Amino acid sequence: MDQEPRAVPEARESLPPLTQPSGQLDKLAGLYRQMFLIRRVEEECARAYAEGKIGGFLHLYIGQEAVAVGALAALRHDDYVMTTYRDHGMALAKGMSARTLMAELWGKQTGCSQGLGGSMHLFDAKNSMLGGYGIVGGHIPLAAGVAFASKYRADGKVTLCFFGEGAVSIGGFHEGLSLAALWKLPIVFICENNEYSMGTPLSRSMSVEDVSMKALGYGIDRDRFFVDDVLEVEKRIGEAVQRARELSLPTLVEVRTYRFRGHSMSDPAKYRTKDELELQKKKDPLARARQKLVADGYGDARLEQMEKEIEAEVADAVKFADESPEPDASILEATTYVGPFAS
Amino acid sequence: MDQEPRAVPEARESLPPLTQPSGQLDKLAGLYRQMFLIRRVEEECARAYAEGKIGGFLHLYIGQEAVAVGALAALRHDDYVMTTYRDHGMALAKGMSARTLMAELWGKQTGCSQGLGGSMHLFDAKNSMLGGYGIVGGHIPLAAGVAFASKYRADGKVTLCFFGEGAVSIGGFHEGLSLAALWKLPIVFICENNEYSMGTPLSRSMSVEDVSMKALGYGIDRDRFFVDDVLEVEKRIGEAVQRARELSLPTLVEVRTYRFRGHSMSDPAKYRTKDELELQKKKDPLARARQKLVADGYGDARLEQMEKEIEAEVADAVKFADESPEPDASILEATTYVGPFAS
Amino acid sequence: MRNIRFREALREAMIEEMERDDRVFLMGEEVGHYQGAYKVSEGMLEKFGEKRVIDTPIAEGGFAGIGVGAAMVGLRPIIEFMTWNFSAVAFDQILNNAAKVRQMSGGQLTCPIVFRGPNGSARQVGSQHSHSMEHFYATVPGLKLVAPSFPADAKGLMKAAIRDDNPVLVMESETLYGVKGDVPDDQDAIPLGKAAVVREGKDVTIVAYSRMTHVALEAAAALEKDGISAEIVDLRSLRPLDEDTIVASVQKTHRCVVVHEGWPYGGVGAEVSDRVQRLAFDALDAPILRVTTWDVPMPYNAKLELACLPQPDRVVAAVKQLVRRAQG
Amino acid sequence: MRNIRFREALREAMIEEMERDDRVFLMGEEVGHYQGAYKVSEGMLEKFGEKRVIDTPIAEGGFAGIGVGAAMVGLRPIIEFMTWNFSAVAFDQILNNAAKVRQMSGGQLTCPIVFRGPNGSARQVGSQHSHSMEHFYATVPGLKLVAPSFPADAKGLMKAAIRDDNPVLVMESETLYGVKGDVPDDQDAIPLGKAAVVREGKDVTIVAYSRMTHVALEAAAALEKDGISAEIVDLRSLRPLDEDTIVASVQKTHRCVVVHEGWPYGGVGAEVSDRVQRLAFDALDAPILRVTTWDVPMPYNAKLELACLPQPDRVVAAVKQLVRRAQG
Ligand SMILES: Cc1ncc(C[n+]2csc(CCOP(=O)(O)OP(=O)(O)O)c2C)c(N)n1
Ligand SMILES: Cc1ncc(C[n+]2csc(CCOP(=O)(O)OP(=O)(O)O)c2C)c(N)n1
Ligand SMILES: [Mg+2]
Ligand SMILES: [Mg+2]
Repeated sequence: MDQEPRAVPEARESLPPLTQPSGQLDKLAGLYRQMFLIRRVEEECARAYAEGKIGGFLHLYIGQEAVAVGALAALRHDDYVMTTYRDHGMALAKGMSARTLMAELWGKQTGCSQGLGGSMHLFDAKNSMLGGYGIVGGHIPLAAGVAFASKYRADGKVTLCFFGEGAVSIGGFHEGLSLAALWKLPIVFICENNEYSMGTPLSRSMSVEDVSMKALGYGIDRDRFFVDDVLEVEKRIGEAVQRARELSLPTLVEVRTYRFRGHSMSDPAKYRTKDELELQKKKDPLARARQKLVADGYGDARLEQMEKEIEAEVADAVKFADESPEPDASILEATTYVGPFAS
Repeated sequence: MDQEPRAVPEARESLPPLTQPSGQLDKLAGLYRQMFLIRRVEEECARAYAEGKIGGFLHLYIGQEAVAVGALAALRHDDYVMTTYRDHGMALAKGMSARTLMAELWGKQTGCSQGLGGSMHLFDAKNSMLGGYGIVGGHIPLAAGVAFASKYRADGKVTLCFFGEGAVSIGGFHEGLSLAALWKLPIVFICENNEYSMGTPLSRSMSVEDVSMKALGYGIDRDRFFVDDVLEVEKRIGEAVQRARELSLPTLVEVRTYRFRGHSMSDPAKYRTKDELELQKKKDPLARARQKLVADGYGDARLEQMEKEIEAEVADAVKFADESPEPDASILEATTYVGPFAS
Repeated sequence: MRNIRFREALREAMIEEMERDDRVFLMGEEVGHYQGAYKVSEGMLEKFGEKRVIDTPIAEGGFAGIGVGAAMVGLRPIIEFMTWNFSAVAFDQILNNAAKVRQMSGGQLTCPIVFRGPNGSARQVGSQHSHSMEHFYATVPGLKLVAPSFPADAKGLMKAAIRDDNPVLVMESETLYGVKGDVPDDQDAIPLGKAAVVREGKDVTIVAYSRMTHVALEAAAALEKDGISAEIVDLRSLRPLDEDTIVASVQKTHRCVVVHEGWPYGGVGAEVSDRVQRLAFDALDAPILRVTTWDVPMPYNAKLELACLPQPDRVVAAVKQLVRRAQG
Repeated sequence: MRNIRFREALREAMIEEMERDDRVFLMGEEVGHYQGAYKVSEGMLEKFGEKRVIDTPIAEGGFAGIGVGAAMVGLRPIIEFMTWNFSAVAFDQILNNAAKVRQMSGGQLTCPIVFRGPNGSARQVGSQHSHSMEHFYATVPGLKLVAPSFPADAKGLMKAAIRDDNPVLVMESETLYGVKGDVPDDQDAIPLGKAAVVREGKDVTIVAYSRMTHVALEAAAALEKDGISAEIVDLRSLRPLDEDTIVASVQKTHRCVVVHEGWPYGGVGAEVSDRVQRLAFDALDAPILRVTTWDVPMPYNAKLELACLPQPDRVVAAVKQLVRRAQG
């Protein structure tokens, strides 16, 4: 899969409204391309789920793409990422191909985890995507451990750890942040606050809705913003990444975002009104980025060409996933233990 | 055992230095009596441990007595208390007799838990002392549950939950506080910050030494003070108790204290200097209370009489524990299950 | 007699017990406004209000502990784990507090609490969401544990669990929630610790519970075609374990196969095997065999998942191995 | 050959492996400045510095997770639990991350980590501090688990554990730390998964591990006086479990007693029992018996604690029951 390489954080200057040097425009186009890819891949996944090609849980990231794309744009290629079961966007933004992702969701041997992990557990070692995890909060200490390793080896890498606002109530969040703060680990904790944890709105899950306030108790830096503009995400996360890389200091960043779909495919999302959803959809950062590109003169034709390419990429990935073989039971033992099986 | 009933919180006014109405003096004397009892019971326990009469772990509270005594003075008799394995002071201050406590430590059937629990697990249901617990942080959610029950039943009771500063890093602390804050439970969380968790000083266990700062992340009230004066402890905890009782709001209170002995009997406490220890001993709240009583005219004779009574009480308790029978194995099944054994 | 679903039976039990005793409440993630992740508690919030049907944040250790604390002072909580998998983060609360508070207090306090939720595999939910957690809990004295297979048992055992003064773990199954069965109109509590012979037979005893009882029934039907008569003991309760019923059956059939979800090492199946060989040694014509989930983390791929899980054909093969052995 | 203590053997293994491979580090509560709660890591901070001997706050779930994360990207952590009891709050990290990361990533990542610490009862430390945690972990595929009985094995197995590319749990015993034994000067890694016959005999096979091997040896000495010759298989490794050595021994002796700490329901003992009856069915003259901790939370009282724990006389009684049965 040839996927446009992620833009590298170059300049830290704040961006003036809409007249930008063409470098910035190309960059935005690159980020838009990634967001659009994620959106389209997931829309096809939803369809495939309905057709029974995908099983188990499927948690779509639709609406939140600007978080993964913006945040990961602030990274170097070998920086690490860990996230939850809502991991498609993260995997694609980190460089996994649509083919590899879809094959995994289809349970195929050509998937990133040979069809063993499925939607919730996307791993891509060569792109330093260290996985999607199913136990809420359980990966937060793991991510601190990855950052610990970077500090131990002084390899200059930064770890981004993503989680939902639902994870803030659980012990793993606290222990991960406590230790990262105490040991000054090069990590950015990014809470994707999409207003709901399953059917539970913020007001019924947290006594303080401002998640970033938790940082005060650990004595670490914090940031908090609404995700409207993918470039703003890159900039804000970029500051935290820089703090991690240069000062080896952790940051807690709360990004306010919104998911357009239910929690997972089985959730009709009755806990919110249509109006609420429609209002949020009007603020879709993906659409916003496209409007910006158009307004800024990137050119409709180029955009449509890009979108056509992506349609082709996605169609190719679906075909690839459809046609790939299923894994054989013989892989089970070898993926349980390195070396001889231990029973 | 006839133990002086705990003083009841009457007035909220701040105390002028050392000229007090005799009611206050009697009250201080009552608190001093409790602190002295705890100190003497534990000194005898240390001796008994050396003699092999007590086994397992023995965590002494010596130096911290003013916390238990002051805090519990702010309670009604049927308010609840839960604490850690360092629980002798709490049990005595809540009304357990020295006999019952020592018999338990001696592993005797007449002990509060029939010799099954030992030093770390002192329970006294009739005095609403809901136990000492061995897993750091594990009892914090339990205490929130007790407070939950009070709110559920609207019984007007308050729960005090004590823990060391070492517990602040663990998940149970966070989950207990989160839920108590969200559900506005009538509870006071009291962190007894004695500067060490086993051999680890504050600087190596927490990124923010001010434990009370954690309250900001939960949006609950907080307080923080040095424990010098047992009456001050009663007053400050009393404010939080009132908030719990009247407004059903939790508070996090950090009290700075110090333990004069090692973490447990097997700890030589090499991690601190003699000078540090001596300095702290000079500030012993127990001695301070005695000095105050003397200076305030409570009368040496009365004090000595009181102390003599306590010596007798402790000697009696030792004798009682020595002479009590050991439990029989027949109690094991009935203390595992209510009703028929389930195997 | 009514023909209702497993989830309805559970719900009826909870509702009836909550109507009977206002110390009983239900707490867990999404049990209220969302109507239950698997709709077991549908309508209960509307019926009992937010005081007694309580949605929690994601903090299993915290709310399990809150349940234990509330039980210690006399309430009777029902704590729902959205699935038992998530109880792994509450493991300490169950092991160290729920199971021990009576003993540590020398019998002064009790802990009348129910922990419940779906257990075992669902479908393609992967290795972190497919644990058979009974193997971790049945070993702990101080706990009781039931795993019903049919709606009537689900209702009766749930009622008994709620009325019991000890901590009782009720392990349900997502894949059984929709299964229907006859439930007597006046279904009352069913005593914990009694297995049921759900099929009589003479050649082999198949011991199973929860979803695997249904697998055993399928296997028995297939075996019957081959002239092999299988008796099925549905354990219903894993602790206490009704060894009398198991042993009586094996005394009759002389052969035993244990079928359960979950990994083979240790666990409930090994315990059954150990008891049978010890208590019915002379009656056994062949070794006890176990049919379990394969000894690997559960794969996502549908075919591999099916292969990992005990299926009727694997049960049939195990039984035939025993029968052949005894003949040969 | 040197005669050294169990704790020294463990320490030597860690030191040698840390000298050999700078990706290895030791992390846990009080392992550094305090020199280890049980002095296993004494002197290691001074030798390796704070970078590689790391004191942690009390957050087992957190630092177990940190270890797993660090292992995933190529370090080789040794995570000490002050005692295995406290791993209950880290249960999810071990079950869901350490044991699964290889599988979830389809083999892309590995988790070369050692979790270690004292396990089982100490003396009168009560019900929350006396768990035999091996019964919870040995059942989990993806993990390996060793529980040595002698200093030489402790050293050799610890070295093997550190070099292994899988998560390995090393379960020590506080009551063995002071025990001395001969350790070869060049003691190298001992392959995981090999049991040792530590005493030859012909009348009965006693299977044991960790401290219970010593109890079995005492029992065997007593039995010898009564003319009964016991063979002792010291498992050393609980997963992988060396069923060949166990079965070979039972084929010879025709009787088997399993001795372990921890509750009787399920666990390692039931697994051994299940395998023996399955793999050596025809060789057995009598049922397999188990001698375990009583099925109750551990009491504080010294005499009751002793009564709860397996003692030589209970092992002797079990063996005699088997011998009598076979004779009668
Ligand atoms: C420990 C644990 N408890 C419960 C669950 C079930 N669960 C999965 S996702 C989820 C909601 C999480 O919400 P949030 O953290 O806000 O993330 P979002 O789904 O909104 O991205 C719940 C309750 C789980 N996976 N792990
Ligand atoms: C979960 C857990 N981890 C470790 C321990 C061992 N341990 C017992 S007390 C203690 C130190 C606690 O220090 P702190 O909370 O400050 O209380 P203090 O002893 O000073 O009163 C430790 C590490 C434990 N009991 N539980
Ligand atoms: Mg959310
Ligand atoms: Mg302390």
